[in-house]
Order: sequence, then C-alpha cells, then structure tokens
Amino acid sequence: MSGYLGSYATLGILLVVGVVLFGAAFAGNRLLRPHRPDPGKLTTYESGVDPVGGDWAQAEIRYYVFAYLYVLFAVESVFLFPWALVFARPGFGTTTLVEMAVFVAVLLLGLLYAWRKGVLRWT
Amino acid sequence: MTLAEQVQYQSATGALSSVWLLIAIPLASAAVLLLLGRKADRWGHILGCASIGASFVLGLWYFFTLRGLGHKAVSLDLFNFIQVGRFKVDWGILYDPLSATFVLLITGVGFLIHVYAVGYMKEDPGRRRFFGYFNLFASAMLLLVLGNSFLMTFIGWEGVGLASYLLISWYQDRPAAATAGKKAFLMNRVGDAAFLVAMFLMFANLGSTDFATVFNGVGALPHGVTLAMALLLLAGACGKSGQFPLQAWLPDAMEGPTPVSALIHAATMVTAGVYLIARSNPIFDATSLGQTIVVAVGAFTLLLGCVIGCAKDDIKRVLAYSTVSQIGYMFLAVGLGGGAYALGILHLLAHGFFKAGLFLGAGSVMHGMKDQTDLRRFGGLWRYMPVTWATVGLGYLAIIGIPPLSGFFSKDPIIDAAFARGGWQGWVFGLAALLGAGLTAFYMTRLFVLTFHGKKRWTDDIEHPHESPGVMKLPMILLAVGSVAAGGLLVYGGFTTWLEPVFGTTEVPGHEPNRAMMIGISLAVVLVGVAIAWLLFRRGTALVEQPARSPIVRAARENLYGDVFNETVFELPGKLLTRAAVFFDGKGIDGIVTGLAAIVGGSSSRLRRLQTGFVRSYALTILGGALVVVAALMAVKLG
Amino acid sequence: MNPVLAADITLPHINYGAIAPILILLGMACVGVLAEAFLPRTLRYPVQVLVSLVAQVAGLATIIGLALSNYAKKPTLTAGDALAVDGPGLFLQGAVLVLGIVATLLIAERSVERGGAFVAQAAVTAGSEADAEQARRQPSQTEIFPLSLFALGGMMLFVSANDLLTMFVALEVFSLPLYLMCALARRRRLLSQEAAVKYFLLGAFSSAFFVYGIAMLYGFAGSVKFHDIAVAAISSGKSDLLMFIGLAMLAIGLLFKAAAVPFHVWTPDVYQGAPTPVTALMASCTKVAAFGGILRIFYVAFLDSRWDWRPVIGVIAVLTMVIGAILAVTQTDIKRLLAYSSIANAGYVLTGVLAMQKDGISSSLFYLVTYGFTVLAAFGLVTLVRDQDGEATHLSRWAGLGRKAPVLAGVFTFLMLSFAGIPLTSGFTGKFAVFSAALGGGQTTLVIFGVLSSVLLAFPYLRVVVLMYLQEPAADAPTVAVPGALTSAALAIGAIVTLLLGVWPSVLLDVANSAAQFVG
Amino acid sequence: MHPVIPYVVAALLFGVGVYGVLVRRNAVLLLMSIELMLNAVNLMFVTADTSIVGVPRSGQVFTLFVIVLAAAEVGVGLAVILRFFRLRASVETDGVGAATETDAPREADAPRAAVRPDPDGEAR
Repeated sequence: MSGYLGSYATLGILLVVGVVLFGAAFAGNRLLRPHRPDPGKLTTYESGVDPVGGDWAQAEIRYYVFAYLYVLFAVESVFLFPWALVFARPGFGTTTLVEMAVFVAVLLLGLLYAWRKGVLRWT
Repeated sequence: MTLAEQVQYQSATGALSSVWLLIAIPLASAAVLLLLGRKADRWGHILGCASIGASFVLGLWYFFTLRGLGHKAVSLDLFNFIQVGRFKVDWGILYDPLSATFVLLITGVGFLIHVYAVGYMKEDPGRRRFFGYFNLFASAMLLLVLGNSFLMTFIGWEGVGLASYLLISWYQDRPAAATAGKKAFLMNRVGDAAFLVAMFLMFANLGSTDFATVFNGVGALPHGVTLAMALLLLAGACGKSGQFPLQAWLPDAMEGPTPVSALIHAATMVTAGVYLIARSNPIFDATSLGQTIVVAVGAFTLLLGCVIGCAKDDIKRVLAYSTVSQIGYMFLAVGLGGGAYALGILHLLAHGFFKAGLFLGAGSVMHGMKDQTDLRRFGGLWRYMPVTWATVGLGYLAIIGIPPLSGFFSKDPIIDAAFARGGWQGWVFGLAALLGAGLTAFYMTRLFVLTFHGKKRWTDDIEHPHESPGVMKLPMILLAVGSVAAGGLLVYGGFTTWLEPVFGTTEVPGHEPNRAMMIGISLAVVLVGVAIAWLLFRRGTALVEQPARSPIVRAARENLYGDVFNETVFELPGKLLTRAAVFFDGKGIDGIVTGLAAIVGGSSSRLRRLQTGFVRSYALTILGGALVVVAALMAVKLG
Repeated sequence: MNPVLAADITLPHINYGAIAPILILLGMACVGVLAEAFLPRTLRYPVQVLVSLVAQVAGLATIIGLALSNYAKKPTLTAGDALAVDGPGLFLQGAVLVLGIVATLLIAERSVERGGAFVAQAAVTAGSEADAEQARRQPSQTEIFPLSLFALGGMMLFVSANDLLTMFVALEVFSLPLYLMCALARRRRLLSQEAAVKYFLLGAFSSAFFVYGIAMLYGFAGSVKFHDIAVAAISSGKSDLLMFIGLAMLAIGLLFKAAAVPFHVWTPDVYQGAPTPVTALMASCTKVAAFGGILRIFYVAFLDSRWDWRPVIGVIAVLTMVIGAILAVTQTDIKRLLAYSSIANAGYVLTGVLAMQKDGISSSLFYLVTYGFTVLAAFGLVTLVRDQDGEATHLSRWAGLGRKAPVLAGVFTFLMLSFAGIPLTSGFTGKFAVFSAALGGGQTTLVIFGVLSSVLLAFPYLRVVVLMYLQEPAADAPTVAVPGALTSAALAIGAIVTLLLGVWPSVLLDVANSAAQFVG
Repeated sequence: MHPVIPYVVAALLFGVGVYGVLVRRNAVLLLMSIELMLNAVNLMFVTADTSIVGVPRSGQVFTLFVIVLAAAEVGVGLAVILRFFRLRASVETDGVGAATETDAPREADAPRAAVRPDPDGEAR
C-alpha cells in the first residue's frame, strides 16, 4: 500500500466495493422478482394521481428569481466562515467587525434594491 | 564636405531667431480662413495672398541676413515636442543656404501663383476655403524645408500630402478628381511609410533624427544600414516627387484647379523629394551604390516622362509628364553627388519658374477656351492671347534649353555631369539625359505649335477666345522674366558657391568634359527634336485619336503601363491579403468548427445550421489561440 | 483551533487614503443603487447624472491629490499587499476616470435620441407593441449610471491590483456591469442583446482561462502576489512549466479584454451591437484597464523571464496590428470599422508594452490616453448620424455627409486623420512614442510591421472621408442630430485633446514619464 | 500526498468544460460548461494549497472567491440569456449572430407563456 499511487488505494478499493455492492443488490433483485408488466404498471407514478399532459412543464420564471436570490446570498455568506475564525483574535477586534458590517450592508443593499423593484412580491 | 568634417549648426541670434514666422504666418492665415467660415469670404483671398507675400518679404530679409553671416547654418530650437526615454525631438528650425533657397522659391513662386489664383478662382464659391488650403499647403512645405530634423521634415511632408489631397479633389463633383485625390494620398502614403521606417532606422542606430546627429553619425554605421536608410529615403522621395515606380499619381493630380497644378508641380510638393535627397547628402555620400540607384531612378524616370509626354493630347497631362521627366533630371543630378547636388537644386529653381509659367499659361489658355484641355482643339491662338503666347513661348524655350534662357544653364551641366561619371555608367546615364533633352524638345514643340500656331481647330461653342485678366497676366509675365533670367543669374551669381556650406564642394565628380563640344552636341539634339516636331505638327493634327501603329505608342498612351504596374505591385497583394484574412476570419474558422462538429458526431442538420457569427466558433478561435500561445511558450522554453 | 490557521494571520493594514479613489467610486455606485430604489422616477435621471459625475470628479481630484503628495514617487502597497498605489497605477486610474467622465457625458445625453440611448424597460419584449411604445415615449432607465460606476471602479481596482486574486475579482467587477450595459440599447434591441450574450459567454470563457492561469501560478510560486511570482521565477529548482502555462493562460484572459488577435473575435459584434455610448466606454476605458493589467503583470511579475515570452507576445502584437488593419479595410459598418481599428490599436499599445523598458511604460500609458480621447469623440459622432430607426451606421449611409453637416464631417475627418497617424494629431505622437520606445527595446521587427499596418489602416479611414465629402448624399440620407450640451462637450473635449496632444504632447508625456515606475 | 492525480483530474475537468463550450449549442449548457471550468480551477487551488508548506491556507480561501464570482457570473449570465430567450424563443447560441443579417426580430413566435414582469414593480 505504498508507492506512487499508494495513498489513492483506499479510495480505489472503496469505489470498487461500492460498485460491487450496488451491482450485487440490483442483480439479486432482478433474479428474484417476478416480471409481469401491464399498462397500469408502466405509467409514471405521481403520488397516486393520474399523470396529465406532456413530460415537459415550464417552470414559473419567478422560481428562478427566488432561487437565484437565495443562491447569491447563500454563497456570499461563505465569507462569514473564515471571518468567524479570526475576528475574535487579538489585534482584529472592532476593525474586523466594522468591515464585516460593511460587507453585510452591501448585501443588504442588494436585497433592498430587489425589494423596491418588486421582485419579492409573489402575485 | 568630407566625412570627417563635423556638421555644426550655430544657434540662431538676432533677426534669424524669428525665422519661425515664415511658417507661422501662412499657417495662421490658413487657420483664420478655415475657421472663420463665410464671414471671411469677401477678403479671404487678399489675406491668403498677403500672408504668403509677407513670408516672401521676410524670406528675403533672412536671406540677406544669412548672406552676411560667416557660419551659414543656423538652428533654432523652439520647444520640446516629444520625448520618449533617450529619444527627444524638438520643434526646431534649420536655416541654411539650402533652406533659404527653397524658402524663396516656395514663397516667391507661391506668391505669384496665389495672385494668379485670385483671378482664376473668381467664380468659385469656395475661393476662401481654397486659399485656406493653399496657405496650409505653403506652410507645410515651409515646415518641410525648414525643419532641423527628419521628424520635422516628416511632419511638413505629411502636411503637404494632406493639403494636396484636399486641393486635388477640389472639384468634388468630378469622380475623376476624387479618385485622383485618393490616389495621390495613398501613393504618397507608400512613400511616407518608407520615410518613417528610415527615420526609425535612424532612431535605432543613432538615437536621434536631428540632421546634425544623423549626419555626423552616419559615417560610423555599417554600410548595409546606410544603404537601407538611403534606399528608404529614396522611396519616400519617389512617392512625393512622382518618380518611378510611384509616378502614376502626379499626372492624375491634374484634376485639381490649374493653380494647384502649378503650385504642386513648380513650387512645392514634387520638389520635396529632391530636397530630401539633397538634404540627406551625407547619407547618400556614404553609399555609392545608393547614389547609383538614385541616378538610375532619375535617368529612367526622365525618359519615361518624355515618352509618355509625347503621346498625350491633354495640355495639362503633357506638362505633368514633363514635370515627371524634369524631376528625373534633378534626381539624376543629386544622385551624382558632390557639386552635382547644387546643379540639381539649380535646375529645380529654374524649373520652378518656367514650369509655373507654363502651367499658368495653360490655365490661361483653358480660361479663354472654356476649360478645353485637348491640344487637338486649340490652334492659332497666338493672335487672340498674345501675352499668354509670349510667356508660354519663353517658358517653352527655357525648358528645352535654348541659350541664354534658364534651362540651358541648368540642364546642360547635368548632362555634362552625367557623362563625366565615366565608364559605362557615364555613357548610359549621359545618353539617357541627352536623349531626354531631344524628346523634351519634341513634345514641348508639339505642345506649343499645336496650341498657338497652325489652323483653328476649336470646338463650335467657342467664338471669341480671350486673354486673361490682369491679375492673371501679371504673375505670368513675372514668371516668364524669371524663366529667361534665373538660370544665367544664378550661375554667374555664384549659386553653387552659395550652397557650398551644405554640400561641402562645388566640384562635380569625374573628369572634366569638353564643355564646348558638349554644348554643341546637346544643342544639336534639341534642335533636331524641335525640327521634327515643327515639321510634323505645323499643319495641325487630326482631330481624333489615331490608331496606335506601334507597341511603343500604345504603351505610351497607357502611361507606359504605370497604373497596371501599380495595381500589380501594390494593390493586388493587398487585395489577396485582405481576401485571405477575411476568409480565415469567417469561413476558415467556421470550416474548422464544421469539421469539429462532424468529428464529434454532429448530424448533417447541425452542419447545415452553422452560420457565421456564432459564439462557438469564436470560442474555438480563442481556444485555438490559447493552445498556440501555450505551445509557443513551451517551444521557446524547451527549444 | 486549527494549527495551520494558528500560523501568523495578522490584520492587514489598509491605507484608506491611498485607495480612496476606488472607494469613492464604488461607494457612490451604492448611492446610485439607493437612489434608483427610492427616488421617484422623474428625479432619478438628474440625481444619477449628478452622482455619477460627482463621483468621478471627486475620484479624479483624490487621484491628483495622491499623485501630488508623493505617492507616485514613494509608492506603497496596502491592504496586505493586495493593492499597489504607484505611478502607473495612479496614472491609469486617472486615465480611466478622465475617459470615464467623457463617456458618462455621452451616456447621459438625452436630446439626440429622445429619452436617451438606452431602453426604458429592459424586461419588455423587443418588437412588441409595448416596446414600440417605450421606444417612442419613455425615457431611458437610469440603472446604466450605477452600472457604469461599478465598471469604472472595477477598472481602477484592476489597474492597481498587486496580486492575481484581486486582479481576478476586479476583472469580474468591471466585466459583469459591462455585459449588462451591452444589452440596454433602445433601438435594435435584438442586436444589442445578442452582443451581450456573445460578450458574456466569451468573456466568461476567457476569464475561466485567466483564473486557471492563476491556479497554475499559485501552484508554481505558492503565492499569487506579483512580487512572490517574480522571486519564484528567478529561483532555480522549480519547474518553469507551470509558470509558462500559467502565464499563457493569464495573458489570454487579459488579451481578450484588450482585443488582441486571435482573442479579438468578439470585438466587432459587440462594438456594433452595444449602445454606442457604451461602445465608447468599452473602447476607451476597458482598453486602458486591460493594458494596465498587462503592463503590471509583465513588468512586475514576469520581467525576468521576458526573454522567453516576449517573442510569443510579439507575434501576437504583429498579428493584431496586421489583421486588425486588413479586416478594417473590408468593413462596411462604421462601428465595425472602428472596432477593427481598435483591434489594430491594441497591437500598437502592445508594441509599446513589449519594449520592456521605462519608455515602454510611459509611451503605452500615453498612447492609451490619446487613443481613448479620439475614439470617444469618434463614437460620439457616430451617435449623431441618425435614421428613423436609430443610428445609421452603414457606411453607404454616410455618403455626402460633408455637405449636409460640414462641422460634423470636418471633426470626423480630423479624428480619422488622427487614427491614420497624420502628424499634429495625437495619433501621430502616440504611435511615434510607442514605436520609438519599442525600437529602444530592440523590437525593430514589430516597429516595421507597425508602420506598415498603420499605412494600411489609413485606407479605411480615408474611405470614410472620401465617402463623406466626395459622394452625392442619397435621397433618404440620414439626418444629423444637433448634439445636446453633453454630447457637444464630449466631442469638444475629445477633439481638442486629440489636437493638443498632437501639437504639444510633452504635457502628458512628462506626466507619463514621471509615473512610469511600478512598485515591485 | 502526491498532487499529480488531482492536477490531472482538474485538467480533465477543465478540458471537459472547454469541450462543452465548443460543442454545446444551448446557452445554458454552455454556461454550465464554463462553471465546470471554474470548478476545475477550484480543485487546482485546493490541491496546490496542500502542497505548499508553511503558508496559511490561502488556496482554500481563493476557492471561496472563485465560487462567489462564479455565482455572480451565473446570475448576470442567466439574466442576459433569459432576456435573449424571451426574444428568440431559443437559447441556441448557433442562432446568435443570425439576426445580424436579418434585422427583423422573430417576435411572432416569442413565447407568451413566460410571465410578464410586474409593471408596478418597475413603475415605482
């Protein structure tokens, strides 16, 4: 377990074991189960409701806006984590706090703008 | 001047410290005329003439001041123009015998042409603007001859090109004028590029374009560099002076108003090339091969101009090709080196007078003949416009070199000097110059006889050809006087000695020819030319163009295929290059994308849908570029 | 606590005074956003214009103050060495702002096109009834002002970034607003939005290369600071392979923004599609910023390895000059023509950069400013020639303009002459400066190609001039709008500076010379 | 740990992204390919970080920056592309540029299904 690729061996074995387990489970399933298809069984399962229409549905554009707003703010907040590690150290103190406040304020400005432009209303 | 001798310019003092006024006055006048607009319409032409006249008077004053000085080269640094690292260029002026001579020619002849234009352009609503351009032209030309570095000269050089473009395409409604202007500008750009590269060579090797630095340093340069510099300067000079292979624009420039032709052909523009070579004499002296090439270009062009001149029927075109040919003489002279530089400049001055006179005469004829320019449609005019007849006649006698008119004093020494070069070159160039003299006599006689003598062959709409008004006659008379007297006065007034500080010597290189015999021979050749033309054309000529019987005539009518040459050499590669570039920019990239799409399993529909302008092909270009850059860096690093 | 984190992380000192210009711009951009959100519609335009101009003038004043108070001579690094306040940085920031002010004048113009050159509601579908309505009636939206402030702030950050990561952040900060601004044309919205899509996709593509290069260099040097990279480059024992791949990738990202061949492909389409004032901003300010970054990277981080990469970039410069000039010849649209000419001009600046000497820096700085002013005025004039459906940019429509509008045609001719490098215009002095600097740096080949391409490039310019003066105007020739005060001011500034720097270039060259020292 | 394999994986990932940009016609997929390229960069940063000794974990922090900027890029990009989609009912980039020739927009088949923006929101 040493040499050029040594440190990757564990990872490799894990992968192989995973694939084998998965394959074995499905193979066993296939071997053991009965196989008698009819039309009712082949329809798409939608929580017991009869499926209607095509399989391509257009999503409301608003989902995108909301999802996007969420992603932006969530992603920006990653900067809080490294900051959280250091802000309490000696020598950092108030300056760091103020700087982070400015950062959050800029984010809030964005949110404010979105709100004023009516993006956040759902009607 | 031997090479060991240092070129030195003293700084200007006293009267000469205001020498910049020469340029500033016409420039200021041009600015006023062009910026003030219609308000200046009534008095614009007067201001235009006055400014150039003032420059002329100043020029005379400076000229006599300079004569009184011991050291005949003063330099004047005005202010720092541009400085990049160790390269530094000042706005500076060099006033020495050569520039002083040119200043007098430009302002003197220029002034006369200005005055003439007052009459000629009287009917033109844009006369004020015309004078604005005219002043601009003159001031650019003055800057050209007064700059103390190649860069200053270049700025004037470009200014002249620009102004000529504006003036040649003056008659905007004539497509030919527009094309001619464009052609002049573009062919000049070819020459300008060569000039620029020459300047950058100076920068790279000597660190400056100052005349003093360059001329003092040129002796130490390897011969290859000097030769390259000389040839590039020659190419620049060819562009501006209409020498082979860049001669085609000059005759087309006739599309401008006649005063423009006179100004371009006599006082400004075309003389710039001769000036450049004469000014750069230390560079050319350092490379005999370069000088030989200058001589060859001159000799070839002078014959070319003569031959085409014989075949043209348009009075201004004949004169234009005559200019091409006369400038060829000057190139021949300045290429010979030594004392022949002064001969070239002498011929330039003499030519300035008689060519301006001839053009103004042609303009006067056109003025009286409802802008007719076809030689076959003139005839017998001497009765109707005697002053024009007399002035053109004197100019004609001067250009063919009949003693004691000026052409005799200026052209014959050049022919002598060409023979004096010795060896086969002496014979070839000497005979070319001699043959050129005979041809000049032929076509100029043809022009003169067809215009003023023989039967009337006028078109029907002309009833009474009339003499031009006084404001046009006066300059013509003055120029005719100049044509008669300039040559002798200059030769016996010690012109070559006057220029000695610039060229270092008055000795023409080579052996001393037998003067008397040479004069006899060349006069005989000239007379033969005159006689043949007189015999052929004294009864007039056919009114339609005769079918060309020999290939030479056909070729001459086609300007010796100058345009074809230019198209093949300059335009065709450009066109091909452009097409290739467009192809690779559009089709080529798309082709690659198409191929790529096919390779990665694209369907035929995908291939069909591809069009230009797509994001993906752009991305592919960027990627391709990226891969090449990485690969090239690797190659440089590892290779 | 994580032992690695325990290593000495200290609070970086930030010299707020030194970076005040950037802060002013970005802060005022936030003010602009607030104004956009809370002010009533009618008040927004005057307030935004005011905020925009005040921000830039204040920024410029601060920069001048900094330059006078010895920051140019005694450069500093601040914010944990992430930002350099030095001569070139201040000069470039100043150049971005000066050009930005003129571009803002063009952007703010509302009398040439009724309501301004920008769409009122970007969300309305193009070509619909509502769209026609808004094109006729409603004034432009005013988001363009904060967007341009963000872009300018990003550019200023970009030219003074002293490590690659800051540079990447700045690159995105100025690129993202530009992508949006491209899409905001009032007329020909489809073309405009296409331009935005193209610009965005290709810009993102190239910035991915850029950041990949950063990662390579980080792997090579263990740091993204220019100084550390320079040190790592001369220390032996490290494989140069990573460094050169990284350098190549970085160069690609930067040359894309600078529009150098073969990374120029987006330029004509985007310049054509974007609203003309935005095009003017891109052609002047973005070019300054891109070359600011190129200068700093080449002169600070990779100075010692220049013998290896200079030939490659030299080939790019030649290609850029030659191909830009050749393709300019074939164009029939004035905006595309100017786009190709801006490509060729990028080649000229690159020639100056490759001198790799102090002159190289100063002459490139000088060239960028001269070119910026001329191109701003040129695009400003393009906005004035109009048809019923917006600007008439096809060259055939410009025929005979010399008679209809002699002043416009005269100024445009002057600008064309400047582009063609005729003496007594800034085009000549600029080219002269970069070429002689390149000669001093031993780049004779480049200079020869440069001269040849500038001769070639005179053809298309001349064609425009000939068209304007020497052809009959068509019966339905476009009208020439009377420029409003703002456009007139922009045009006048552009043309006067072009003339001034052509006659008396030492005014600016001296400043550029004294600024031309990077902090290491 | 030897960094060659992560570097190779990152290079491959980058290559897959480039390939995607070149062969995908759907602008959204194109955008995703670009994201793939950026993620390759993230992998490189993290890998390089581990092989550098004695420096604070700057590589990991750089990754955060790249992630954030990628998100911002996606935001702007999606906005631009969706606008374009509304105009042309297609996000196929092969069509980008086709309209350069035919200036008449194909508005007739623009989707009306997409929700119009709230006029009030803009009118404020």
